[in-house]
Amino acid sequence: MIDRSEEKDIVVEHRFIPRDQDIDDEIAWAKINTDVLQSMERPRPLYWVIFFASLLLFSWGVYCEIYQYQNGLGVADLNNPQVWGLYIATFIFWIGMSHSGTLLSAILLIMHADWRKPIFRFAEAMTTFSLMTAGLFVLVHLGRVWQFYYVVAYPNERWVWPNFNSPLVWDATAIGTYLTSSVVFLYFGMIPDLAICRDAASGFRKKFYWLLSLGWQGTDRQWANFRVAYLTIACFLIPLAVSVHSIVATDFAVSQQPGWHVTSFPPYFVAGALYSGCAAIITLFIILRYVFRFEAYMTMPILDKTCRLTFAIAMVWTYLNLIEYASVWYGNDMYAKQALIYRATGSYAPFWWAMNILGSIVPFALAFKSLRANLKIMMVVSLLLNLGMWLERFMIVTPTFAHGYYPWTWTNDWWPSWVQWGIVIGSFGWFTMLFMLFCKLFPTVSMYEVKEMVFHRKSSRQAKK
Amino acid sequence: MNSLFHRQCATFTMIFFAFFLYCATAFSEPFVPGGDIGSQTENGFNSLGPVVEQPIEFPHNVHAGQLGINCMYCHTYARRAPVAGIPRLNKCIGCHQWVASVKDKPRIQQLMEYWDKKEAIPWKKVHDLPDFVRFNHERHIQRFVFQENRPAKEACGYCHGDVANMVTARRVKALSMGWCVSCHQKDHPISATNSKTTNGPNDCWQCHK
Amino acid sequence: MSLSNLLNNWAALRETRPYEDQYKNSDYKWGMVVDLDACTGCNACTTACYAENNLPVVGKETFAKGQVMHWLRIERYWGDGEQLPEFPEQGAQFLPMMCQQCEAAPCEVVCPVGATHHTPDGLNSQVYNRCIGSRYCSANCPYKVRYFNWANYPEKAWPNPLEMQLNPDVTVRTKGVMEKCTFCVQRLTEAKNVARTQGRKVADGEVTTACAQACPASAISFGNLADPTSEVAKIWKQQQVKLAKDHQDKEEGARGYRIFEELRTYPSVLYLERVRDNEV
Amino acid sequence: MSSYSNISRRDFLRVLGLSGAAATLAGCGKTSIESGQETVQSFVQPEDFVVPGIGVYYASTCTQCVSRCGVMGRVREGRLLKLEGNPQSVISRGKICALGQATVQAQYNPDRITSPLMRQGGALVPISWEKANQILNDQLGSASRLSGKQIAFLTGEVGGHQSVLLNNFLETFHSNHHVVYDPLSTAVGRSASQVVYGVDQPLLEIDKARMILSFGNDFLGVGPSSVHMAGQYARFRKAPRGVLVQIEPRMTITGANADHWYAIKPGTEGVFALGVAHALVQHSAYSNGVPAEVISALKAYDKETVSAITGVRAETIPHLAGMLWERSPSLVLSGYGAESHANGQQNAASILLLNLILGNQNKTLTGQAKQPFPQLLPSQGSYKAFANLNNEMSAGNIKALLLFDTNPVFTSPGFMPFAKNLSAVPFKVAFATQLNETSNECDLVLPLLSPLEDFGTHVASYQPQGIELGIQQPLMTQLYPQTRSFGDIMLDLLKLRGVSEYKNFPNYYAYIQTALIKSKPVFKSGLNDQEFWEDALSKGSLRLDVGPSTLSPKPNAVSIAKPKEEAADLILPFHFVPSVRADWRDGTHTNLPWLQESPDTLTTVAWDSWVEIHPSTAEQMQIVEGDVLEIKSSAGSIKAMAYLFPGIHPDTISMPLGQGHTAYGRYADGIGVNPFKIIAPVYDEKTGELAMHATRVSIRKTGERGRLTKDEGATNLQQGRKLVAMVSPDQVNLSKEISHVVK
Repeated sequence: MIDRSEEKDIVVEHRFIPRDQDIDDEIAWAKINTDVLQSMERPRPLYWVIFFASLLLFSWGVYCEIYQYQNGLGVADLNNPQVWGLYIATFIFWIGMSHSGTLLSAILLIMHADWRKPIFRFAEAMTTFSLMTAGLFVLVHLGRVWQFYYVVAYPNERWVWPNFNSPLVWDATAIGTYLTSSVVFLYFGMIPDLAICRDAASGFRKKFYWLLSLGWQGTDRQWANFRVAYLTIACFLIPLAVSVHSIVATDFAVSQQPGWHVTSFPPYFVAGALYSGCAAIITLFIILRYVFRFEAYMTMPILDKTCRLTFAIAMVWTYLNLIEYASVWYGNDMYAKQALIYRATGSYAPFWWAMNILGSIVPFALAFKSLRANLKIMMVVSLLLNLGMWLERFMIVTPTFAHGYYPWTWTNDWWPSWVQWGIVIGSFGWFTMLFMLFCKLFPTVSMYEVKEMVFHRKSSRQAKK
Repeated sequence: MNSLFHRQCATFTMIFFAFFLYCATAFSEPFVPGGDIGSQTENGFNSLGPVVEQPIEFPHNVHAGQLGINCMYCHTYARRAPVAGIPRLNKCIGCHQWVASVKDKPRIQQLMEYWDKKEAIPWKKVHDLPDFVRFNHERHIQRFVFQENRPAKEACGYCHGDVANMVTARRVKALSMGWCVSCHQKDHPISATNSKTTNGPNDCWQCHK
Repeated sequence: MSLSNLLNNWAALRETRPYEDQYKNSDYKWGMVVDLDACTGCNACTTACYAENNLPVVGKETFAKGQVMHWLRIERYWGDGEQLPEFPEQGAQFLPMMCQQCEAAPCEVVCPVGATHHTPDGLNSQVYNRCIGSRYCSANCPYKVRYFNWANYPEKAWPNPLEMQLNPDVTVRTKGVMEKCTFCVQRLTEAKNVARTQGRKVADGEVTTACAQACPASAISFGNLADPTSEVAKIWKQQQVKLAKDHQDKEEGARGYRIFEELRTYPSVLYLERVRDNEV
Repeated sequence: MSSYSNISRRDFLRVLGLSGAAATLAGCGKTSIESGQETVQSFVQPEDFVVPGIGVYYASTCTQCVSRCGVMGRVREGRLLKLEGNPQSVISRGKICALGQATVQAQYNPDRITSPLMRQGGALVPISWEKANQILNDQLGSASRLSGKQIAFLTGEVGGHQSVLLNNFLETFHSNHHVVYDPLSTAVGRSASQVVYGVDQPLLEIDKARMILSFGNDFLGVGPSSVHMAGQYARFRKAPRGVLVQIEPRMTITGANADHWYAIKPGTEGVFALGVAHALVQHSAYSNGVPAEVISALKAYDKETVSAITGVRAETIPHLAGMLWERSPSLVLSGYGAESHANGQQNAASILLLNLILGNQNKTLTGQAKQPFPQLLPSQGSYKAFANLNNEMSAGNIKALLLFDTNPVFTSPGFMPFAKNLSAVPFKVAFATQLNETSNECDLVLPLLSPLEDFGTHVASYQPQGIELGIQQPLMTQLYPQTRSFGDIMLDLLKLRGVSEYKNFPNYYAYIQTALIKSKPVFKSGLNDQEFWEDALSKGSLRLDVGPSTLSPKPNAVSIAKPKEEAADLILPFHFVPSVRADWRDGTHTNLPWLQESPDTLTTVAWDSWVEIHPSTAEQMQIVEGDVLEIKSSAGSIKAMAYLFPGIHPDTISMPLGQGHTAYGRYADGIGVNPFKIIAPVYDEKTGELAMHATRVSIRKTGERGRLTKDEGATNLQQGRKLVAMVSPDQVNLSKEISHVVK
């Protein structure tokens, strides 16, 4: 256990990091190991409280799903125009979340932005878990989930293919690939750290890490292979990440609904995905930094960079959003225009305005250095941004169905039933649960990369001298 | 221990390759499901369908086998209706009231009882397709018996097996979708005289209802 | 199932738009004409549809949720603008709306498992047992005429002996599958079967849909567009509506139109404009 | 008791019926390949045309309403699957309405009674037929001392040989106390056309008219032969296109199809008609042939006065007159709406007077063909007779009451204590297929075959073309062995009464067979008796092609009073117009799930009652859709949700009849409310019939708000889309079109 008596001076500890440095390059490698490994030690009671709370949420979601499975989707109060409801909205939300990890670990890796190193690990974990959550929503929303394998193209007794024209088949393929490769990427990147854990751990834990670390010894040969493989997977992952959310976008862009039939949807979705992902990273950054005392690694300058990155993406998203409105407004598609006006003035208008304010106005908080330096404000802001992003997905699905081509089926007062809410909330429980497990089983900060970072910083500083 | 890491890698790669190879072969060559069933039956009979208890143990081997009566003499609806149907009771009586030799056989006694009660015999279905399937005997009989002049035994037998050697009928073919499609994709001559061939319809609504 | 098979049909798979004289050489292309001037909105067609196609009666609560299953619904509009008139002085505007059996159906392309596809007769099929219930087709249908089994309706819809009314030629749909108007395909199949045994094509008027057969004002007529001598084909020709065009250039006096033609769905249902005297 | 074993077809029906039950369980979503689970269809010795998997059609006659359409039923594996119109019947011309379709559900209704029921300790308990016959014998047998007015038979509009047997049965008690109660009886209209034309119901040749001016006549909805008239209407719309103008306080289906629809104050239709008449007789072409006193009496009806009374714009009157002038022959119809007021007959007469002035008689308005079977005509109902019966019951003069095909406890107005009087009657027998509010109160309930299991003969009171004697025959074997044909029971009763001439009829089937074969000469058929009978069965009807008779109208029979404006009622400001749905009628059919599920065409509401109120009125009273309103009349009050309905006069509110059942099976019970119960005791001055549309009510918001079960979405407008395109006749060339209306 960690001695809690030194808390005060830990809190002000970032004082001695020079402003221009992301991390204190004098920090000892051994300290890095101990600091990170302590995060994996026996959890505090609060941990269990939160853990079981999220477990409870998750099991409530499971109950709702079983109830819906038995009685049919009718209990979700979906109906003829409103065929998708919250399930698809939340599905997009989680897919979006998943893009942060790839951004930090793969894209920034290629761009040699080494400030990513202390924070990309948990971002990747986030990617994996949110993808798993998103996958669940695909299944949850199916009418006959026990037949989901019809979508997969495999040699079968019925002699029929899936319909390769359908974006859903693309979805299934892309998400499947993305999930596997991000799991591989996450695991692969952890191998050296797992070896460290193996050496530090004892008892059955030792066995566990011994198995996972695949006999990593840190020989030059291993490092060489490792680097190549890691880079390869990273390069493989980047186009995948972009394609996945573009495909999710095509689910809508390919279809006919007024308001969906927009060419700018794929970039719009990708931007939105990175946006919500970064917001989520900020949230978790602050939480982990506080909970695990990672002030030495998740330093303010890194948060600052992350926030600036987020702000940039937010602006891109805002731009694409405005483009979408403008193209509808100045275009002569009467149906799409009606749909847009309905969103801004109809019964879902409050959500629409909230979405636009949270998505495009609130991020300006990230533009101010003073605010960026304030953890509490950043926490609130990041949560607001994610709320905004969820509302965006809600606005894409529900009002479109409520005000489609066919006036006879227009609905003004559709609202999801408790079953839908239950499953959505359950998914958050599920995500939190997985993430908390991860924090205790695996190092949330990549030790070897931090060491590299420290080493590089130090050597370059000495070179400057 | 030292070199474990690479071998592990190698193993992974090999597994991946094996999978891709499997897919490649599987997808390029049509996957033909077993013409003779195993898994399709609920209580897994390896080559024959389950034995069905019929109200009267009707000896196909006698009628179709020894006597060589044409299938469609009794299953008369097959050529003009979607279902082949069971012969109406008076058809059985029509013959058996004259067949003195077997009059006192227990089966015939049963038959006569039904006739006296003017009660239809509750025969059990042996080849019972799912309710969403629309199979039309008429079309197949018209095509293969009347146009291609195949013997009824062969035409019927393709799906119903060698009934002439069974007592009560048993299901011997898969009757699964792939099994139907595998035949529908073959080319069949449109008639005995004409060399032109067509394959069966591949439109879903031909068989799904 | 084989790759070659798939590649051979790839072109057909990507062909999503009808072309001139597409059905010139095929035996059947089923089409419909609805005369909105004759339609009195009496609901006979909808009830006939319930009787013919095993449509479940869902009951009050489910109906209130908007989960009703009428494949053919009679819509009633009070005006064409966005402003409700004080009195509907030209009467109500009735519209029998069923699946339009589009030639370029938005539902077909998006179904992940190909449960809805285009038949050689130009119908827009729905294979219940293949459907996994993603509801993408319904989301993409501009007419919103696809209905989803939100619950296991057969459980409650036909308490004994009501189930004796069920039509054996039509599947009873269970929980989680999409369904829609089929132009009474079971009748068409039967008619085609009879005709084929007699070595001929289905004659005009030999087969019709349940709604057309019931309609007391004969507002609905149904037939084979591939046969130029059939009644519907004549009406389409006389109304100068071409199946494969997304906008029609007609001369004065013709009142045929298709709904949402500009969306390039190429529906197979032709509506005849409702004639109302403005001077009255 | 009643076995039809002598006909071979009945045999096959029964055998199929047996295995039919097994077959039904199939087809319900079995998704795997099975062996030995289900039984095969198998027959003993069916007819040759019976092939498994192929449906066979049998002709019969629909008994759901008075039209008596010829229908045919698709039978497969011994079960009736669907009803279609019978092309050989001139009444239905191969078409069928929603109500007719739903007969199948009356047949398979899960709430049918399957054995005789007897009241024991307040509850109805099943008993055997022996017991039931025993009771009947004790009460009504030859030993019975009942006579004359002590016994009464209360029925709906029963006709054919059923009514013949029924009346013969009553005669054995020296009683003619057969009371027919039809809550929506057209007695006023009939009497009016008696006054003007000397016939009950003239023949409407809608398709011949070039203009129809209809005062609340819902001939497309609840007309005397709505399916036939829908066909005529379709032809009327083809070139040369006729114009339909509807004038009524609340839009009916017919009004919804009008070229122009005018909202008018309820009860002032006659005044408006006289206004038009006044405008017409200005022209010499019309004035001659019209008696002078009529013309002089019309003087008072100048358009301003009329407009002031009716609330229709004054310029409308000359406009319509002008149209009638140029579009001849025209047809002016008076409808239930105009007739069910205190001045109902007056209204109807003045409306019909227009036809005389326009000279439509024998052009678009002729007499029906001469009826060779007057005894088979359905006996017409009248409220007066029913009220008398009720008084007799309260006086305790009725010792035995037999009820058939009517539900007075539900349909009698609230101010009439019929239920109370009924319970006071010592012996009450109900003949019913299903329990309802009335049969629930009876001492003995006899289970009947459904109309689709029974034989019968029908002569519609409105014969659109020639004479058609509809023959009703079973479309499948009876579902429940304990149920019996009404005819059979009547025969048994007659035998109990010891009437000799019925001894040699084993059952109702034999009776009508003999009766019809006896009537063969009328049809000048060359066939022998058996052929004649088989032919009739296969066609489903016997036809007699006779032309319409000519009308000889009596213009001066119409008395024209001075126009007077009715005083506004401050306590009960609103007119209450109960609307009749074509497929619910008086509520006899709300137990059929299809009819509950099919949304009302004008409001798209299903599974409920609703209050139609004009948007402007609603705005004044701050009422929005779903507000629960309390409708209060002098007779009582009911609550229902509001529906904003533009097709109604602002001073008027309307509710559909037929809902609000309490004991009519799972599909009707607890759905909506029953407006019959707030009808006020206002009667037609001339005929004494209850004026259904003359009730005045007040509205109160209860403060509760619900959600109406309706099909329409957030809008009832096309929102600029081209869904129902409208075009004016001069823009289209109808004469060039290929008409696809069945002739």
